[in-house]
Amino acid sequence: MPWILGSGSSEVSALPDPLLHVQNLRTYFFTYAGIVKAVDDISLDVSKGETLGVVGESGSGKTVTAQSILRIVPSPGKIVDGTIEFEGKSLMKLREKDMQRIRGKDIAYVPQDPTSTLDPVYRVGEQLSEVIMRHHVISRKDALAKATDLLRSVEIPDPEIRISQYPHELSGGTKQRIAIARALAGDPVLIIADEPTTALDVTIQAQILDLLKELKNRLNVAMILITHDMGIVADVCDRVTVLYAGQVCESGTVEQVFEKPKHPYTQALLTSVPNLALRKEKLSVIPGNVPNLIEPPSGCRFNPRCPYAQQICIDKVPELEPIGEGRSVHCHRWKELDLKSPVAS
Amino acid sequence: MTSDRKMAQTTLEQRPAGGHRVSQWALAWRRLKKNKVAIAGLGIVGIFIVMAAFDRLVALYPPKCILGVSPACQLDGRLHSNSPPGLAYPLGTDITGYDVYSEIVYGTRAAFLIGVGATGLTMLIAVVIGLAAGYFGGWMDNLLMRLTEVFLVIPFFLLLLVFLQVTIKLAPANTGSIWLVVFVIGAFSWPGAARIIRGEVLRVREFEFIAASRQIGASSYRILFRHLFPNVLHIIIVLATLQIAASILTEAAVSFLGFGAPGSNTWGQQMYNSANYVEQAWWGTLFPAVFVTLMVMGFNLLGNGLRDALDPRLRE
Amino acid sequence: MTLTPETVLEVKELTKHFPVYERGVILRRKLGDVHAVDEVSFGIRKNETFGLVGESGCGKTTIAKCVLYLEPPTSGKIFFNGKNITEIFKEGKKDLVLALRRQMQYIFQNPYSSLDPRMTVADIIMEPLEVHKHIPRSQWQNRMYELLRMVGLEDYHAERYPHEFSGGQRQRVCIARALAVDPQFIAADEPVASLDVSVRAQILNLLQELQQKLGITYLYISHDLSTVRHICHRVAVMYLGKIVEIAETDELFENPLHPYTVALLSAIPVPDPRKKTHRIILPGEVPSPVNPPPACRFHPRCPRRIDICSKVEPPLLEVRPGHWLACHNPWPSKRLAS
Amino acid sequence: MFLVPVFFGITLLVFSIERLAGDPVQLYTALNPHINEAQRQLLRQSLHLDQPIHIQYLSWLSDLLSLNLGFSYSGGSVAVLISQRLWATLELQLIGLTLSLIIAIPIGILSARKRYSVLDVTITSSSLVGTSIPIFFLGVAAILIFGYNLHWFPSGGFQSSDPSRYLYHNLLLDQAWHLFLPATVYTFAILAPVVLLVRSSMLEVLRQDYILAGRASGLSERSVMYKHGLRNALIPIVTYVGLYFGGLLAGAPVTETVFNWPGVGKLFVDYTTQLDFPVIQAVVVIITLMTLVANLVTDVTYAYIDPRIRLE
Repeated sequence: MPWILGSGSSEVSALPDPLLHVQNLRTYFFTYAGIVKAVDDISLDVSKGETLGVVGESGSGKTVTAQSILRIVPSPGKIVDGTIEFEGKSLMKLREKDMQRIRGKDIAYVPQDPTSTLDPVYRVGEQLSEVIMRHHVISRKDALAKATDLLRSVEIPDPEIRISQYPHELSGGTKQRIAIARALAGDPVLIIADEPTTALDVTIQAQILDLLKELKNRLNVAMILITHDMGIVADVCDRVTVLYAGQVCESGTVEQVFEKPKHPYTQALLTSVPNLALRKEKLSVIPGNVPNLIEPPSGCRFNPRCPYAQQICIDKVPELEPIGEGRSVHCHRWKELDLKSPVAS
Repeated sequence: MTSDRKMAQTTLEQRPAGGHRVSQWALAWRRLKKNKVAIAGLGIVGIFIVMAAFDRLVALYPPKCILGVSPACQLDGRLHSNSPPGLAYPLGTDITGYDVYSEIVYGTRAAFLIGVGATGLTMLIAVVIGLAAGYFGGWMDNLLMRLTEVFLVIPFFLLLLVFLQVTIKLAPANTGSIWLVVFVIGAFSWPGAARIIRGEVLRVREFEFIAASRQIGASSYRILFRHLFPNVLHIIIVLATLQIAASILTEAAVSFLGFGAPGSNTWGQQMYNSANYVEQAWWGTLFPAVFVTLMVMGFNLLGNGLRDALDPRLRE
Repeated sequence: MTLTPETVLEVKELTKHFPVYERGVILRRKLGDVHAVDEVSFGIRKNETFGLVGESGCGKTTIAKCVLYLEPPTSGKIFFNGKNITEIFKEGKKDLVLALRRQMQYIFQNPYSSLDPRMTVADIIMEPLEVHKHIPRSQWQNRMYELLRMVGLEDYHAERYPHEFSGGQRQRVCIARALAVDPQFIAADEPVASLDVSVRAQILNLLQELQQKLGITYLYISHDLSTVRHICHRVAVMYLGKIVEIAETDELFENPLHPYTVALLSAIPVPDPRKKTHRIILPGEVPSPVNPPPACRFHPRCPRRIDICSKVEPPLLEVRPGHWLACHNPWPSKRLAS
Repeated sequence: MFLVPVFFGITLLVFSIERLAGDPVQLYTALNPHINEAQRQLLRQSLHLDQPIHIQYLSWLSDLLSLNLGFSYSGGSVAVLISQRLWATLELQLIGLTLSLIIAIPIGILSARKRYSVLDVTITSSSLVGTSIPIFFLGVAAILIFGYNLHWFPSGGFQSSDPSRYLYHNLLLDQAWHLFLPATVYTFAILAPVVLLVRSSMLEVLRQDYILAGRASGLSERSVMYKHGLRNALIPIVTYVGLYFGGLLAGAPVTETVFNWPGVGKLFVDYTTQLDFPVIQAVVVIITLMTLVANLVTDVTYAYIDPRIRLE
C-alpha cells in the first residue's frame, strides 16, 4: 500500500508516540460455505494514552480486528496478511508463549457480552487472582487482596463480598465492571474494549462509560473502543476509525470526522441515525443491506449503497489515502465531494 | 458469541443460493452432500437396500438350502458343512450346510424389518409423548416426563429377554415370528427420543414465530402441526435413523444370547446357530456379526451426518 | 386518564405478576412474584404513535403482551374501541376473539426468530389470511403480492425462505404479515433494536409511511430514546413496573420533570463531539422486581429524593396540560423557569 | 429426587411380569415329577399365593426391602447366587468405564482443539465407526485371535478352574490374566460414544466468551483448556455418564456371555432361560438400584461441578 511507502510515512510520524500500528491486516474465516473476508486490509494506529474509537456495524470486522491484534481469532479464522507492531515489536512474529505474556499484561481485552465473559464455575476472586498471578510474581493471598483492590478501583460496592461470589449471582453491570477489573490486572498500556456497553441498559451504560473515561485519565492508558454507536465515540474517543465490510472508510480525530466526514458512509451513518438533539420528519436512508463478505462487491465495497458511486467505484478498489492533518480516507471521490455533516450544521 | 462471528453466519444465510425456493431441506441436502462420512453411510444403507430388494439375485443359493442335500443345491451330493471361505462359498458354510453368504443376504430383509418396524413404533410413541409434554406443559408435562424417567431407568434389555422367554414358554406357536421382538424393542426404546423431542419442542415453542402465529389467531392445532411439528421434524428424522441402528443391534444381541425367534433368519440368529462351533467354523458367527456392524454403521454414519446437516444451530 | 372520543386503546390499572419458583428437592417452592407491571393506566389516541420507554425489565413488553392477550393480565381492564377486550379474550368466543386479533397486531423485536424458518415468505404472509378468511381465497395471492410491494419487497421474494433475507428484509416481512389483516392497531416491540444501524432508518420510515397511508395506531416500545423521539407523538416513561411520566414527545424531551426521565435523557451519548453533555449518573442498578422498593420505586437511586419518597407512593397526576407525572420532588421545569 | 417412585414403579413392573407369566407354582415344580396337588397347595400358601394380589406384592416388596431375596426354583439362595457374582460384574464394568473415560477425555479434547484438522476428522469418523461395532463382534473376534489362535489369553472365565493351572501359581495373576482381554475389549467397545460426547461438549464450551476472555488475559493454553474448558464441559459429560452406566449394566448379559464371565449378567441369562423368577426379579431390581445410585452420584457430582445448581 503506497500510503506507508510514500507520503504515508509522514502520516505515521504525524502521530506522537505510536503505540500500536496495524497495517494491511487481513483475517479470513475459512468456512464450509466459502472464505469470509471479515477483515480485508484494515490499518489503524493508536498512540500512547489516546482513545481510538473503532466504529462499524455488525459485519464490519471490528471485533475480528481486535481479536487479530491479540492473535486470539477463533477457528476457522486465520490472519492471512498484515503487520501488527506494538511498542515497536512485531506481534505477528512472536511465539505463542511470548504472545501470552503480552495478552492481559500489556494489552488487555474487555469482551462484549458481560453475561458470558466470566467462567460460571469459578468465584470472581479466583478468576481475577488467576490473571494477577499469571502476570506477577505474587502469592495467592496477595493476589486475592490485589483482586479486591481492583474491584474497588472499578467502583464495585462491597468488594470483599463480591470476591467470593459466583458470576450468576451478579448483575450485568457488575460483571462488566469485573471484566474491566480483570483487564486492569496486568497494568496494561492498551485496553481493547469490544462494545463494552452494548448489552447494558442506558443508565448502566452511562456508569460504565464514565468509569472508562475516569480510568483513562487516572491511569493514562491507551484504549481502543469498539462500538457501533457514534454517540459513544463522540463522548469518549479522541480519534476514530470508521469500518465498513472489513475495510477502513476513514480515520481522523473525532472532531474532524464528525464535522467534516470525507467518506459517504460516515456521512450517511451520521445522518441516518435518529438524533436526540434534532428531530426530523423523515430520516435519510442508506439504501440496501450490509454486503455478504464471501463475495463482497467489487471495487469499493460501499458502492452498491453509495449515492455518489461512479464507474470507477465499481471497477477499482480505492486506496487508503492520507489527506493531511493525520486523516486518511478510503474513497475515490473524496476530493470532489463536499459532504455535509448534521453535526456541523 | 461475538457479533462478527454472528455476522459470518448471517452473511452465509443471506447468500442468494441461485434460483428460487431454497428450502431448509434443500440446504440440508447440500450440506449432507459435502459430508463424506455421511455419504459413505448413505452408500452402505443403499447397498443393503439393494441386497434386501433383490436378495435372490444377489445370493448364490436359494434360501435354507443345505448344500449337497437339498434338492435345489445338490452339487456333488456330499454334505458341505463347515467349509471354510473359498471360491464356491465366499464366506464358507455353516454347521447345517448353509452357504453363509447367501443366508446373510436373505437376512437383510429381516434386519430392515426389525430396524424400521421397531423404530416406527418407538418414534410414534416418542413423538406423541414429546409433542404433548412439550406443547401442553404443566401437569401433562410433569406426568409424561416422570413416566419417561421410569422407562429410562428400567433395565430394558433385561426385561426384553424375560418377555421373550415368557412368550416362548406361554405361546410356543409364536416363536417363529420376529414381530414380537420388533414389538418389544419398539415399545421400550422411546424414552430417550421422547425426552429429546420434548426439549426441542420447548426450544421451538419459545421462538417468536410461535407467539406471532398465536397472535394472528391461529388455533392450537395449526400451531402444533403447521409450526411446531415441521420445526422438530429434523430431530425426529435424526433420532429415527439412529434408532434403526440401535434396534438392529438390540435384536442381534438378543438373538445372539439365544432369546430370539428360533425359526427366524436374522443375522443374530445365524450367529447364535453357529456360536457353539466358533472354534471349528468361526466364519459362521463372525460374518453375520460383520454385516450387523456394517448396517449399524451405515445408519449411524447417516444419522450423524443428518444431525450436522439438519441442525440449524450447528450451521457454520 | 380522561377518555377522549378518539381514544383507541385504554389501559386501566393493568397489573401483571409472574410467580417465581425455586427448583426444590421434591416440589417447587414459590419464592414470590415478579411485579412486572403494577397498576398502569394510559390511553392511546387514534392515528398516533404512543411510545413506551424504559430499561430492560421495566415491564414495557409485558404491557404489550397483556394488551394483545399473549399474556393474561393479573388484574386491570383494557378497552379497545370502548370494548373490554380482556373479558372477550378470557371468555374465548372464537369469532369475537378472531375479530379482535384482526384489529390488533404485533411486531416482534427479533426478526430472526419471529419467522417460521420452514415456511416461504408467501406462506408466512398468507397465514393470517388462511386463519381469518376475511377475503376470498382467490384473492389471497394478489393480496400477498400487494403487501410485499407495500413494505418495499419484490414479487420474487415471495418464493424465498426467511434465511435468505437480511434482518431488515425480515422485519419488512413481519410488517407485511401484520398488515395482512388490515389492523387498526399495531404494537411494535423494539422493531429496530436487532437491526444494523444503517438499516434502522429504512424500517422507521416505513412504519411512519404506513401510518400516514393506512391510519394505523402504534404502541411503540423501545429502550432507545432517540428512535422514540423520532417516531412517537406521545411517550410514557416506565421504571420498574410503573409509569413515571407521560407527555407529548417534544414536551417530554424538552421539559422532562421526573428525575428518572432526566437521568435517562442525559445518559444518551450524543453524536456530537462538541457537546460534552453533563451526565446524571444514577447510582446502583435497577432493583429486583420481585421485591420492589416501597412507595416511589425510584427513590433508592433518585438524586432528588426527599423523606416522603420512601413513605408515600406518588400518584400519576396531570401537572401541565397533557403532561402527567408521578413524583414528589420533580426536576425544576425549564419551561417554568424561562 | 424422583428415585423413590421410579423404584416402586419398577418393582411393580417386575412383580407383574412374573404373575403374567402364569402360575409360579407350576414353574416352580416343573422340574419335579413326584410332586402332588396337596404339596402344591402347601407351597402356594408358603408363597402367599392364596392371598389377594396386592398383599402378595406388598409381602414380596417387604421381603425385598429386608434383603430377603428368597430361593431360586432350582433351590439356591438368591442372595448367595448374586453376591457371588456381583463383584465380577462390577469389576469389569467399573474398569471398562474408568479406562474408557481416561482414554476418551484427552482424545475428545484434542479433537475439539484441532477442529477441522485431519486428526479431528480421523478421530470423529473412527469414533462414529466405533459406536457401531457391537461388543459381541469385537469380543468374539478378539477371543478368536488372541484366545484360540495365538493362545495369549484364556478364551473366557474369571480364573482358571484348576488351582494347579493358575498363572505362575498365583491366583491374583491368574485373575488379572483372565481379566485382560475382556477389560481391554470392553473398554474399546464403550469408548467411542464418550469420545464424541467429550468433543461436542468441549466444542460448545470453547465457543463461549469466557474462553476467549481467558486467552485474552494471557492464560496458558493448558489453563484455558483444562481449568476452564474441561471443567465446564464436564457438566453434560457427567450427566451422560450416569445414564450411560445404567445402559452398560443392562448390557451385562451380552458382555458376560461373550467372555463367559461369571457375573450377574451371565447369571441372568442362565436363569431367564429357565424362567426362574426369584433370580430374575432380584437381578432386575439390583441393576435398577445400581442405576439409580449411579444417577444419584451424578446429581451430587453435578452440583459440585456447577455452582449454578448447587442445592441451597
